[in-house]
Amino acid sequence: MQNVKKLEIITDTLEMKEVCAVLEAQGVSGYSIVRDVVGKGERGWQSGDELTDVFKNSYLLTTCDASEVERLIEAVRPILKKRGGICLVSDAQWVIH
Amino acid sequence: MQNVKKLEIITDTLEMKEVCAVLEAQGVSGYSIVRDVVGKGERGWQSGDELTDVFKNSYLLTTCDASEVERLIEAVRPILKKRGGICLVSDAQWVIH
Amino acid sequence: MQNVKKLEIITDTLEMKEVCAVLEAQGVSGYSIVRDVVGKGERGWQSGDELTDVFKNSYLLTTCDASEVERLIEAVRPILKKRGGICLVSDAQWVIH
Amino acid sequence: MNLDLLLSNLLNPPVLFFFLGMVAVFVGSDLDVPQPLPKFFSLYLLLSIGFKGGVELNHSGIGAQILWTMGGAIFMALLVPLYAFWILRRKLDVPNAAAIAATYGSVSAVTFIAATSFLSELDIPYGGHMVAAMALMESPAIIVGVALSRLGAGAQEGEKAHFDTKELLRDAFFNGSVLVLIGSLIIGLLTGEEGKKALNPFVSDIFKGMLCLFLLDMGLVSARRLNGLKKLGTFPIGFSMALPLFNAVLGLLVANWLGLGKGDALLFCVLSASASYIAVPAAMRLAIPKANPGIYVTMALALTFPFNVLLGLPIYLSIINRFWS
Amino acid sequence: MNLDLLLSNLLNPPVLFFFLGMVAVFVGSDLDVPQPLPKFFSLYLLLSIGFKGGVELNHSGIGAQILWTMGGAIFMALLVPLYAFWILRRKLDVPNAAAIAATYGSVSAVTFIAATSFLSELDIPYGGHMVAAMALMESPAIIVGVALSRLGAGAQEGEKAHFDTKELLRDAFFNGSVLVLIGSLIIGLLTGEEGKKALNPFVSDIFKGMLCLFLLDMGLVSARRLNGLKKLGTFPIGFSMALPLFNAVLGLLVANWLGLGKGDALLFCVLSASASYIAVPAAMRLAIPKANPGIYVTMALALTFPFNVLLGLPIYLSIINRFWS
Amino acid sequence: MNLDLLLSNLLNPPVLFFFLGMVAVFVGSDLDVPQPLPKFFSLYLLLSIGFKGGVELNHSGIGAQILWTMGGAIFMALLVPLYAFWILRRKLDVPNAAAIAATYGSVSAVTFIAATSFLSELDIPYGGHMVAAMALMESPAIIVGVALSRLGAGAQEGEKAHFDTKELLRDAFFNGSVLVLIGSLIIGLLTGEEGKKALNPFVSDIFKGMLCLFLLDMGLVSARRLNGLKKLGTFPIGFSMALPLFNAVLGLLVANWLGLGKGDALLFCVLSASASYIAVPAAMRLAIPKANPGIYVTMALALTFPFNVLLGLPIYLSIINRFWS
Ligand SMILES: Nc1ncnc2c1ncn2[C@@H]1O[C@H](COP(=O)(O)O)[C@@H](O)[C@H]1O
Ligand SMILES: Nc1ncnc2c1ncn2[C@@H]1O[C@H](COP(=O)(O)O)[C@@H](O)[C@H]1O
Ligand SMILES: Nc1ncnc2c1ncn2[C@@H]1O[C@H](COP(=O)(O)O)[C@@H](O)[C@H]1O
Ligand code: NA
Ligand code: NA
Ligand code: NA
Repeated sequence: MQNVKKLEIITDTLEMKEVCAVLEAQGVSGYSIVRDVVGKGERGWQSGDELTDVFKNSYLLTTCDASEVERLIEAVRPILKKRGGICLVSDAQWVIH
Repeated sequence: MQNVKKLEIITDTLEMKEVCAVLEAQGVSGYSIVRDVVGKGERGWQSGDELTDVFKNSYLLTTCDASEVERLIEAVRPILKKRGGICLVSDAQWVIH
Repeated sequence: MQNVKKLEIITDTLEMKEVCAVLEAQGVSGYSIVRDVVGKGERGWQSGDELTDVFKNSYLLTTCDASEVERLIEAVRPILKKRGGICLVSDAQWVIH
Repeated sequence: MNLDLLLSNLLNPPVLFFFLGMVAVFVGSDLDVPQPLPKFFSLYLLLSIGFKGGVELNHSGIGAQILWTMGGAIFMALLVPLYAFWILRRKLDVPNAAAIAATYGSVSAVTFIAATSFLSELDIPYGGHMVAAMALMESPAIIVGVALSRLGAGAQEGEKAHFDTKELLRDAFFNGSVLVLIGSLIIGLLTGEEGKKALNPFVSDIFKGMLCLFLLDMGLVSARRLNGLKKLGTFPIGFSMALPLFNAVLGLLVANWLGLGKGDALLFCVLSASASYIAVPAAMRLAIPKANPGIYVTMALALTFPFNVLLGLPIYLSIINRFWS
Repeated sequence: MNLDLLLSNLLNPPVLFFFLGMVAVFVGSDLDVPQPLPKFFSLYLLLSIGFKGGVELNHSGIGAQILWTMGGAIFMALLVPLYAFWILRRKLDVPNAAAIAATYGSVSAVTFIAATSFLSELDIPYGGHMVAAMALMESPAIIVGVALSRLGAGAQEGEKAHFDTKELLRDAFFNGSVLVLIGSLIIGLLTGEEGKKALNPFVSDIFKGMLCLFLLDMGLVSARRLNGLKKLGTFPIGFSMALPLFNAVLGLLVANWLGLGKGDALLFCVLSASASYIAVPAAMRLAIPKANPGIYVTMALALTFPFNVLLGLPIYLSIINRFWS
Repeated sequence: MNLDLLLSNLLNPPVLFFFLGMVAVFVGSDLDVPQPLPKFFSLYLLLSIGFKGGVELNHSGIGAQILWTMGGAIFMALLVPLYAFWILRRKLDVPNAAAIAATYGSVSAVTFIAATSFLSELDIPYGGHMVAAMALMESPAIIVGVALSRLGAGAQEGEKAHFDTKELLRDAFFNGSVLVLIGSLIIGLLTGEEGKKALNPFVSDIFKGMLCLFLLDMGLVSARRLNGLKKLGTFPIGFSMALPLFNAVLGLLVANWLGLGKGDALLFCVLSASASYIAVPAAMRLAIPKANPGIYVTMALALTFPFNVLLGLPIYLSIINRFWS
């Protein structure tokens, strides 16, 4: 197993397309997204029950090498600044197959 | 980045409303919920395929300061006792934006 | 709280039934699954928007004792080899209730 | 019992699609009706049956006879859980006995709908007010069930009791199904012939088809539940067949005493015999957490529902045919 | 204003189901219409209204009068956001003022549909080209709104502007609702009577019923939004009632000047008065992130929509009845 | 080939909605038909087509001619994958060749349905038993495809083979689509005229509309898949147009030899020409993991399906018109 950093990003569903674009621009090769996430934060309750996706979040999970973390974060931060949401970094081990 | 504790709670969808209430009563300002989670545990298979939400779980993710963990856990434990489910605590770093 | 290992597996929705079978054969008593996960990896974009579940992933979360990790991983690896996907291992604390 | 009735019941599309769903599970097919489609079908069915009932009520008007029927319905909804609980306590602990009792005190809308389509096939008329009767029978059992569990369990849950009560009453009287049913009924009552002209193609013409889709899913869901049976043991299994029969007979006595016509009598009887697997379980899950839904949902969904829809309807009707002049 | 009109509007099923949805939220029911069902209903409604409009257009043909109406529609869609912005700036910052202005410049398809069913109930004819007018009014306001926010905000976002523009134009002219509406319109126009024969049971007969389901959900959604009102303060609340009225009157003046018939005039007026809560918010969310959707969605959905559907329609029609000979 | 046929095919609503879906993707619209709506539409279509076929079979009865047609259908389903595999092996490895072969041996229900609506528009009659033929053609190709991959690959997967087989047969013969199709067919066969009266508004009147919604989504999905084409290279692209044509001609020869009428002949031909993108891919994904779904799904969905629906139907029919007296 190989040590990796796990990145978890939760932000607007509408913004996820841009998040992916930014990550891929940084050379991220793989990620997973859970599209329907509701939640609460500074901008209040994102109930996901509207007709638009305006009040819905998505959850993105990706992994990267410890050395890349900073770069990825800096790339994503402006989006979170503009849009809100969170980004968590934690340690994990990747099962090579 | 700032060190935080990551709380993950999985329990009955029907009970999530109370979990949120309890967490907010403890001053938790933000959390995310994935509504449709199926799974297996002591109480058997939660297939989520019924007409009611009786056999469905939800997943809640929130973060807090290391100092708050105990308090939050104690607040949530009674629900998990009554209802079943799990609560995981792990370390993470919060990207300030 | 008790120290546990957290296993996260993301692979084809169609393959999840086998993953569960394998884990249960290894004596795993509890796990949770998020059925609709889209994502990107070596095998390209899993958009989940097809009529079949062929291009859809699922996310499985389970916990085990540090001593069991190796055994579980070895059991799951062949599936990931055949099918693709990822398996992450990380540390967490289980709230006993 | 009359074989023609049995066949004419088994050989209509909705019931056959229910079979198809069960078969799909037995042969291990991947056939699935993913959420929220079942919720869509049941929303449609409740809206349609409620609206049509309201329109008929608008025509017939609300007379004494109808009010008596309502009274009888509530009476059954209160009575059934009481003696069900008393029987169940012989074998089960308080929470499970109370939850099951509530389940059987309440009603199954789809069983009711199957009964109406069974009647319309045999050209037996029935009154729109029976829909109102159904709506009235959904909630009381929930209250009775929880009260029984409280009394039986003593005050240990006392401190949370208050909050529960508020929540509970809301779940009992304002849960989704009750609200849509009563709401559509009132809307049908208000708009009458006008409204019927506007909505008839939607609530009537395609109704049978939507019912087929829903019963297809019911077949899947209840067949899946059947795997849970082994764990149940013989008592609950026998109970989930015997009680409906007993309730049905009692219901027929009341219906006869109320002087209901054949159609209304069958519906009244089916309401008494059926068990809830939507509204009540959701309420019990919150109000009686110690009760195991694997028991009360399985009994209502995997046994009582198929029993009523497949065998119950023709049985009850043949009884009516014998005793109604 | 005419009371009969008010009642005949409030007492038709779709509006009553909208009430039912609101009631469900007020009594704290768990009634829910989970996604993607609302998306299904709106997809169906857009497809049907578009297709039927196209078929009628195929019959009527496209004359000068119709082209003038289109022009008038676009004119309103460009004008409304301008003065709305000017008013809103008195109290709000640039981003929010611009987003709200765009919301009110665009249209609400469901309000339009409610108006058509209100008309057909009163047997007042209207032209299929009004659907085309609606389609044309969806997009321009988005462009105007964003332009206003750019001008107001100065060039600080300049560098990202270009990319935005491309995205923006696409969101404005090719967003799902516009595309389905225009696409179905063209398909109706191409297939005409033939197509109508094939699709009529689907797009006409069950239409009212699907509208009821959708309005049931609209009732739920907009009642939930009402909780957000307190935070809004009095100005936006007053604004979301006053502006529709003003837009309606202006719309009626234009309609009269264009010489539209009663039916078309009401639809034209409703288009001017209605605010978008689907297409525009999605676009604004991306184009004007600094604007708070909690304000512009709440105003359009929780106040302006109910206002138009419940009170607006009869009010506007009674004005027409007075001034149209 | 006959231009009128081409136009009368392209200018009917379902095909135009398929175009609309493709256009939406090309202009980068956010239009989306989220799951499980497509599953709902396909469930509805399978149920309706199956039920109607069963009812017609109930009328026509099952004669020798019909049994011969069934035989011919199975023959085609077994033959096509064999020579398809033989051709594909020239350029592709065993797993992919086998998976693609299976895909083309099986059928596309929607292509079949498009063909029926094409026929009914031209008032060309066809038999309900063709639905049964379709149902029979879904599964065999799956078995053949997997057998081919096993033989080609040798015994290296041997040890898992047994378990696979069980799973495989189930996926082949009891997968959701096959089960609903055959189940509804039997239900139609059993209930006959009675059942038709009950379900006709649902399975017939709104059928075309539901087909439009489903094809709208098919347009979206297959246009999205088109992006995958570049990676495919020229061989698969050419193959996914050439093979259907070849299969169609072969199918027509068999149909002619079987002495089928024009309508049945077209359907038989379309079944031979069409490729599966629902049942087979799901089975192949599990049975031949080494095969890349990005190839076989893209070929069937993004090329063969549109080819058959847009050009194939008129081409095949004009051939029939020439050679059938
Ligand atoms: N502390 C947190 N833990 C988990 N999710 C959060 C947290 N804070 C915010 N979120 C998620 O991020 C979304 C946007 O947050 P915000 O921008 O603060 O409104 C919320 O709707 C939540 O889904
Ligand atoms: N070890 C575990 N890992 C992940 N999820 C679990 C675990 N145990 C239980 N769960 C989840 O918690 C739900 C309720 O658990 P239980 O109360 O043990 O039946 C299960 O349906 C699972 O979704
Ligand atoms: N680095 C990663 N982080 C998160 N999810 C991943 C990662 N790599 C692959 N995945 C998920 O695993 C699925 C299959 O991966 P692959 O087999 O590499 O195509 C992808 O569709 C993603 O959902
Ligand atoms: Na009952
Ligand atoms: Na407007
Ligand atoms: Na074929």
